[in-house]
Amino acid sequence: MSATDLVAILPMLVLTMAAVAATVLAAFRTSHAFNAALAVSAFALALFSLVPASNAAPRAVTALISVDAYSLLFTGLLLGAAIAVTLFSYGYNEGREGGLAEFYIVLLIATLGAIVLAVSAHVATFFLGLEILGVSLYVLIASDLGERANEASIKYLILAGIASSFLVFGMALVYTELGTMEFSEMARRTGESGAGPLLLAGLAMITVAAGFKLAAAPFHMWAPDVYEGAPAPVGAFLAAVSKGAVAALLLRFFLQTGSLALHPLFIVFGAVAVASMFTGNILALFQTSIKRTLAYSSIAHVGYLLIAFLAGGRAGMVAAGYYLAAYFVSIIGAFGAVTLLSGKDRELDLLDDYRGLAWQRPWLAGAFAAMLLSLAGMPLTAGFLGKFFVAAAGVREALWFFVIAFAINSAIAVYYYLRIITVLFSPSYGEAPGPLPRLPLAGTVALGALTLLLVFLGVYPGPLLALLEEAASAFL
Amino acid sequence: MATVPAEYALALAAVLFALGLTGVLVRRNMIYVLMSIEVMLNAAGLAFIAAGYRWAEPDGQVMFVFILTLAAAEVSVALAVIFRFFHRTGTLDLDKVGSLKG
Amino acid sequence: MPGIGVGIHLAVDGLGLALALLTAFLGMAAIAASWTGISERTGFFHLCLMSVIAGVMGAFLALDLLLFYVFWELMLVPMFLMIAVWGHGGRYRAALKFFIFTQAGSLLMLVSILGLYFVHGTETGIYTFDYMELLDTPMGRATEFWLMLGFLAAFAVKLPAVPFHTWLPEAHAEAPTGGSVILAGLLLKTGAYGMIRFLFPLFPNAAEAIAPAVYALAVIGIVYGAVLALGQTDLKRLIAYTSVSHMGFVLLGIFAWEGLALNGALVLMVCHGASTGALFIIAGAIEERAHTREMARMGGFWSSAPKMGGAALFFALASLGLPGLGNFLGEFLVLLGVFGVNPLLAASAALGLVASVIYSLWMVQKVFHGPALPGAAMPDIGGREAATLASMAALVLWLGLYPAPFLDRMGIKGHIGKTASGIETGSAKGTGANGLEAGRLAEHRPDMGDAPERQGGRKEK
Amino acid sequence: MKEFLWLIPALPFAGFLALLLAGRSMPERLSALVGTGAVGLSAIAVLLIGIDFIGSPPPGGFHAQGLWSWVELGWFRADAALRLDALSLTMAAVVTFTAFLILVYSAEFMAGDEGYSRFFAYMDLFVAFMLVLVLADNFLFLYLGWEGVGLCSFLLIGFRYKESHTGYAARKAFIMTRAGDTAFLIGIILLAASFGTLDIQTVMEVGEGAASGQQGAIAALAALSILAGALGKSAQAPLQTWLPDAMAGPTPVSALIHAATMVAAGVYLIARTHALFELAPAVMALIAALGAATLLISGLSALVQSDIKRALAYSTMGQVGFMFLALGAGYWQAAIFHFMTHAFFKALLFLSAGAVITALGGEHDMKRMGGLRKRLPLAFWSFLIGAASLSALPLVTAGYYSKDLILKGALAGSGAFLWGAGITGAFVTALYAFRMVFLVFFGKAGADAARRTGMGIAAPLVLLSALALFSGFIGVPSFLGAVAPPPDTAAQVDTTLAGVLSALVPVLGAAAAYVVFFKRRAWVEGLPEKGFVAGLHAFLRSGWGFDRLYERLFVRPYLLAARAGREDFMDAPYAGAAKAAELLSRLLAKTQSGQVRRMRWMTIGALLALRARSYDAHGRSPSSGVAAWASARLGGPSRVVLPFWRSRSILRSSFPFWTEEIAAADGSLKPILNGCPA
Repeated sequence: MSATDLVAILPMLVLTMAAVAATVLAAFRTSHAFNAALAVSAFALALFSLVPASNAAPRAVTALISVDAYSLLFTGLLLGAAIAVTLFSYGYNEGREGGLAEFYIVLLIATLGAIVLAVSAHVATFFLGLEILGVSLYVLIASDLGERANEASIKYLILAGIASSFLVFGMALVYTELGTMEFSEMARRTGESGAGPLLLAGLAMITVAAGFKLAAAPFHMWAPDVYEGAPAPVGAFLAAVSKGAVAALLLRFFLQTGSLALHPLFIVFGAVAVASMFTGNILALFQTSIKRTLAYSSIAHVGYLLIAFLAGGRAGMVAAGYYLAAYFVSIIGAFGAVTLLSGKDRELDLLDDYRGLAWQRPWLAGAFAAMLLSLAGMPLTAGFLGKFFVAAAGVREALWFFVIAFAINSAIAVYYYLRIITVLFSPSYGEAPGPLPRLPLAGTVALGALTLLLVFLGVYPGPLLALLEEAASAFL
Repeated sequence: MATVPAEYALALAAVLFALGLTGVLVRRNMIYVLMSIEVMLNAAGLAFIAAGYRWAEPDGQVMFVFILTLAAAEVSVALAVIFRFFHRTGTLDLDKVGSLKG
Repeated sequence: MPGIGVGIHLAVDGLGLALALLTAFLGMAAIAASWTGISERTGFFHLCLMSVIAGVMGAFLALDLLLFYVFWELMLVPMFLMIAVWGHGGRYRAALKFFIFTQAGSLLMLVSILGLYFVHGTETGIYTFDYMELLDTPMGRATEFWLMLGFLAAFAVKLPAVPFHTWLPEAHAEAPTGGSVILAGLLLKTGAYGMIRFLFPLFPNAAEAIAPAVYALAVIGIVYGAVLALGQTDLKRLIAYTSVSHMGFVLLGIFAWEGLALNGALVLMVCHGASTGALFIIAGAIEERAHTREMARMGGFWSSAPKMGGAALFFALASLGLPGLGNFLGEFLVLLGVFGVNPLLAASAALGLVASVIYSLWMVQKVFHGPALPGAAMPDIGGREAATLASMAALVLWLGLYPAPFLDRMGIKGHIGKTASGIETGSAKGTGANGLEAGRLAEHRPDMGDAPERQGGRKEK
Repeated sequence: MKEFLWLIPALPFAGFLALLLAGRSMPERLSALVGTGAVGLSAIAVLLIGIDFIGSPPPGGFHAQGLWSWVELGWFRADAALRLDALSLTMAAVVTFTAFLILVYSAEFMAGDEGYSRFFAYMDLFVAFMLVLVLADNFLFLYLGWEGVGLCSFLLIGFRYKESHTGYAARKAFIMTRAGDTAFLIGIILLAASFGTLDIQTVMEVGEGAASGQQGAIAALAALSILAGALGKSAQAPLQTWLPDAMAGPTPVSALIHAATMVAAGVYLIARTHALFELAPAVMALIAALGAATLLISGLSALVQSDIKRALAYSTMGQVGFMFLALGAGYWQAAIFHFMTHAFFKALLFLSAGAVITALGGEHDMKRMGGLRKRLPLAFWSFLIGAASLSALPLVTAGYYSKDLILKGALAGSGAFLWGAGITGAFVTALYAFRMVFLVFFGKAGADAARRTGMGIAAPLVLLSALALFSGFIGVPSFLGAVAPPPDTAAQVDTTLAGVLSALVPVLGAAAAYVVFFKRRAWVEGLPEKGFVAGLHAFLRSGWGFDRLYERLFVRPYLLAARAGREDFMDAPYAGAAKAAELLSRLLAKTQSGQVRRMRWMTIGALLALRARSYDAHGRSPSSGVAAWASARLGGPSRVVLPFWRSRSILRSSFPFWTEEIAAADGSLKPILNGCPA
C-alpha cells in the first residue's frame, strides 16, 4: 500500500482518526460544543481532503476500494450531508440528556461506513460499509432515551439484521457462481457465462437487502416507524446519508455489473420502483405526523430514483446523481426545519403544530416550504431538475410505463406537500401556541445554506452536471 | 482427509439459513430472534467458506471472519438496546413493540 | 443550460404581445381590486400576485419549451398561495384541487416535451428545446399523437375544457378577488395560448386527428357551462361556469384552425379576460360590502348602488355577446370560421348564445333588481373601482366597435383566406411582424374535406 | 344634406350618452329636454334629408355612407355603413316622428318617476339602435341595431326593476327574441360564408343572380333563418308569447317599442331582404301562413282580454300578422305601408290607454272601467280614432287603405284561403277594437277618473289622431315601388269583390261589437262560468296555452337540468378518485401495523413474490401483463441462458425453484433432502 493509496483514501482516514481522537478526548473534554465542533471540523477536513484524493484518482486501493471521480463525488455529497446533519444536531442536542460525545463519535463512524459503501469495489467492503453504517444507526436512533426511539431502534435492528443475513447469503451465492467478489470482475464473468440460477438467486437476495436499506416497497415497512421514532436529525441522516450511500453503491454495482440488463432483475426493480412510488405517496396522503409524511415521501423518492437506475447508461447515472443531490438537500432541509423547531421536551412533529408558522417565522417557514416544493418537484428548485433529468432518462430509454407512473405519482405527491404548506400559511386561530423555541444558530445557518443550495441547483445545474458527467466516465 | 463436496456444504448452509429464517419468523422472544439472525449470518459464512473452497481461494474464509466480527458488533449493540427495552417494559416479547404505526 | 439544449429564448409576436399586454392590464386591475379587499399580509399578497403575473408573462413570451414549462409551473405556487391564504371558506380544498389538476396536466406535458426533445434529437442529431428548431420535427403518426396528447392534457386542464373543468368553479369561488381576476383573465388564457403556439405548430397532423373529439368537448362545454351557470347559487361559481362556456368557444375557435376563428378566439380571450375579470371585481365588491356570495341573500342592490349595477349589466351584456362589444365579435368570428369547417358544429355552438342570455340576465336581475332586501343598502363603487371597471369596459367596447388596430397589429395572420367557398384573398398579409406564425398557419391548415368545392363562384363586389 | 346621414342615429345616441353621464344630476325638465330634443333633432334631420332625397334622387335610388371599417380580416369585411333609400327613409321617418311624439307624451306622463332620466336615456338609446337597424348597410351592422333594440326592450320592460314580475317579463322577452336572433345570426354566417360578403345589397344581387341549385338552397336556408329572427322580434307564432308579458313596461314603452317600431322590425328585415325570399317560394308561403295564424290566434285572444294593455298587445301581434301576410304574398310595400299606419294608430291607442290608466290611478282592467266618454273626452276621441283606424273603417281612416292593400295582395299572391283568414281576422279586429271602446268609454261608470291631462299629453294625442286618420293618403306604396315594383300578380286577379268585402267587414265587425258589447251586454256577461265555454275563454285568454306548453317543454326541463347540475356531476369521477385514494391509503395504513413480526413476514413474502416473478419473466409463463409489456417495450435484453452449474446436479435441483425454499422456510426440508444424492 503506497503513499498515493493513503492519499486516495484520505477522507476515510480523517474520519477514522477523528473518531478515535474523539473517543480519547471524550475522557477529558466533554463539552457538547467541543464534540460537535470536532465532528464538524473532521467532516470539513475530510471534505477538503477530497482535493488531494482527487489528484490521486482514479486509483484502485487494493481490490476492495476504488477511488475515482464517481466515488469521490458521492463521498463529497455524503460528507456535506453529514456536516448539515451535525449542525442541526448541535442545536437539537443542546440541553438534552444522553451521551452527547458518543453521539458525534457514532455519527463520524456512521458516515465512515457510508463512505466505505460509496468507494466500495468489492463485496467485502460492501458488507463492511453496510454493517458499520447499520450498527452505528442502531445507536444513533437510540440516542434519544425516550420510549419511541427505543422502539424504533429495536425495529430497525431486527429487520436490519435479517436484511444483513440475506445480503451475505446472497453474496455467498454470487461468489459461488462467479468465483470473484470484485464488482468489475463479476461484471466481466456474468457477461461471459450468462446468469445462472445461483447468481440470480444471490442477486435477488442482495436486492432484498438493498431494498431494505433503501426503504423501497415492499421492504419499506420499518421506515415510517423508525423515522418517526428516531430523533429528527437522525431521521435526516437515515433518509439522506444511509439511503444515499446504498443508492450510490447499488448504482455502481448495477451499472458496473450490468445486472439490470438481466431481464428478471429489470422486472424486479421495475416492480419495486412502481410499488415504492405508489405505496409511499398513497400512504403519505393523510398522515398527521410531519416526520412520518417525510418518511413515506422518501419511500416514493426511492421509486423515482429507481427509474433512473432502470434507464441506466450515462443518462441514467447522471440523472440518478442529480436526483440524489437534490433529494439530499431537500430532505435534510425538511428534517432540518423540523429539528430547528423542536423544543427540549418535545419534537414539533404534528401537522397542527405548524399552523400559521409562516406568520411567526416567515423565513424558516419559507425555507421549509421551499424544501417541500423541491420534494414536490416545482421549478426553480433542485427537485425540479432532479425530476426532470430522471424523466428525461426514462423518456430517452422509452420507459413509458414508468415515466407515466412517475408523472401520476408526482401529481399525487403534490397533495401532501401542499397540505403541509397550506398549514404553514394558514392563519393561526384559537389559542396561541406556546412561544417557539429560540432558533439555534448553527442549524439556522445550515438551513439557510441548504436553501441557497436548493435554488442554486434549481437554476444553475451546470457545475454539478459537469461533475456527474466526469463521474460517469469513471466506469462507463 | 476425505473432502466434502462443495455442494454439500452449500446445502448445509441453505438448511441453516432456512432454520434461522424460520426462527426469526416464528419466535417472539427478542433474544431468540437475535440468535436466529446469528444463525442466518453464520449460514452465510459457511456458504462463503464452501464457495472459497470451490474456487480454492482464501477469500471465502476472510469473508467469514468479517461476518463473525460484524455479527458480534451487531449483537452487542442489539443486546444493549434490547436490554433497555426490557428495563423499561419488563418483557422481551417482540409483539409488545408496536406503538408506532399507521 | 446549453449543454442539454436549453436556452433562454424569449420572443414576442402579435399573439404574445396581445396577451402580454392583457397580462399587464389585468395585473393592474387585480392590484386595484385588491386595494381594500386584502387587509392582512398585503406585502406577501402582492409578492404572490407579482410572481403569478411574472409567470404568465414569461409563459406568453418564452420560445424555449423548457423555459415555457418553467414559467408555466411558476404561476402555480403563488396562485395556490393566493387562494389558500387569502381565500374564503373552502380555500384549502379549492387550492389543492387547482394545483393537483394543473400539475397532473403539466407533468404529462413535461413528459411530452422530453419525448419531443429526444425524437428530434434522434431524427436530426440536434438535442434542443428551442421552439423554432422543434417546429419541423419529423415523427411517426403514432408518436406525434401521443406527444400531442401530453400537451393537450396540460392545456385542456388549464383552459379548462370539459370534463377537466371541475377545479375552476371551486378555485374561482374561493379565491380572493384579485386572484379570481388573474385566474379567469390570465391563467385560463395560457391554456389557449399554448394550443395556438405549441399544440398545432408542433403536432399539426395529430391535432387535426383529434379535432373532432375536441369539437365535441368544446360544444359540450359551451352548453354545459351555460346550463350549470344557471343552477348556481354562489355568484362567483356562476361566473366561473360562464368561463367554462366561453372558453368552450375559444377552444372551438382554436381547433377549427382557421384564420377567422383563430382571431375570433384571440379577441374573445382578451375580452373574456376583461369582462369576466370585471364581473369578478364586482362580485368581490359585493362580497366586501354585503359579506356574502350567496345569491339568495342578494337583491335590489340597484337602488343603493346604481353605478355598480350599471357596470354589472354592461359586463353581463358583454358576456352574453351583445353586438358592439368585443365578446360578440370574438364569438361571431369563431362561429364564422367554424362554419366553414363544419356548419352543424357552428349551429350547435350557437346554442350557447341563447343559454348565455339566460344566466347573464338572471344574474343581473337577481342581484341588482327586485325588491330591495332588508339591509341591501350598500355603498356604491368608489373612484378606484369605477376607474378600473371603466377601463375594462373601454377595452371591451374598443374591441367590439373598432378592432381594426388590434387585429392589424396583434391578430393572427397567415392563413386567412380560405372560406367554405374557397375564396382566396388576403393571404398576402401573412408576413411582417407576425412572420413567426405566418408560414406555419398556412402550412398546417387542416384539410377541410369537400367543403371548398361545394360552393363555387362568388360574384366580386 | 345627405352627407349628414350619420347624424340621424348619432343624435339620439348623443342624447343617451349625455343622460347616462349626467342624467342623475339633471333636473327632470332638463332630462326631458335632452331626451326629447335629441330625438326631435333627429326627426328634423330625417325630414331635411328626406326632402333632399326626394328632391334630388341620387343615382340608383340610394345613398350609402361608410362610417368606419369595423371588421376587416382576410376575405371577411364588415363596415359600419349606412344606406339611405326609399325603404329606410320611410322607416326612419316613422321611427323618429313616432318616437318624438311619444317622448313628448312621456315628458309629462313619466313625471315624478324616480328613474326619470334613466327612462329617457334608455328611450334615446332605443331610438339610436332602431335607426342603426333601419339604416344599416350590412347584415352585421344591422344585427348590432337588432340586438340593441332587443336590449333596450329588455331594459325598458324591466324599467320598474323593484317589482319582480317586470324582471321576469323582461327576461322572457330577451330570451325568446334571442332564440330567434341566434337563428338569424346563423343565417348571417351562412350568407357570409356562401357569398363572401355581408353587404345587404350585394347579397341580394348575388341571390337574384343565382336562383337555382345550390345557391337557391342556400338562399332558402338563409331566408328561413332570417325569418326565425323576424318571428322572434315581431312576436309572430310560434315565438309570440313574450309580447303580452312585455306590457309590464311603462305605457310609452309599450307604445313605442312593443307596438310602433321594434315589433315591426321583423317586417322591415324581410322587406329589406325580399330578394332573398323571392328565391324561396316555400318560405314565402310559410311567412303568409304564420302571419295568418298569428292574426287569428291573437285576434281571438284579444277578444277575451280584460287588461287593456294586453288586449292591445294581442292586437299588435295581429296587425303584424297582417304585415306578414302581405310579405308572404310578395306585397312588401303594402306591409311597410301598414307598418306606418299601424305605428300611428297603435301608438295613439296605447297613449290614450295610458292616459286612461293614469287617470284611473293605474287601473288596467277594462271590466272596472266604463262610462269614461264624458270624463275623459280627449282620451275617448283619440282612442276612438285609433280603434277605427285599427278596425280599418273604410274611407275615413288610414288603416283602411293599408289593410285593403294587404287583403287584395293576399288574394292575389297567396290565394283565397289565406285571404279568407285575413278577412276573418279583419272582422275579429273590428270586433275587439270596438269591444274595447264600448267597455272603457260606454256603459256604467266604473272607477273615478282623477287627473287632468296637460298639454304634453294632449298634443301628441291630437297629432297622432290626425296621422291615424290621414296618413293613409301619403303615397308610400308608390314611393316604395320606386325601389322595386310590386309583383305582377296584382293584375291577374280580380280584386273588386275583395275590395268591397274589405270595406264592409270592419263595419260589420264594429256593428257586431255594438250589439254584443253594448246593446246586449248582459248576454256576454251571462255566459256560463264553467264548462266548455269557460274553458275556451280561459284558453283564449291565456293566448292559446302557448305559455304553458313552452313552460313544460323548455323552461322546466332546462331549470331541472340546471338545478340537477348544480353539483356538477362531471366532478364525480375526480371526487371518486380522491375517495378511492383515501380508502386505499387507509387500507395500506393497516399494513403498517407497527408489529415487527408482521413486518418480517411481509418482507419475506414480498421477497418470495419477487422471486416467483423473476422466474416467470424467463418466458416460461409470462403471467404478468405488465412484465410482458415491459419486455416487449424493451425489445428484450439479451436472452439469459441458464448454463446450469456443470456436472453438479444437486443445486440445480434444489435452487432453481424458489418455492422450495419457502417450503424450507416453513420447516419442511424434504425437497432439498430428496434432491441429495446418497
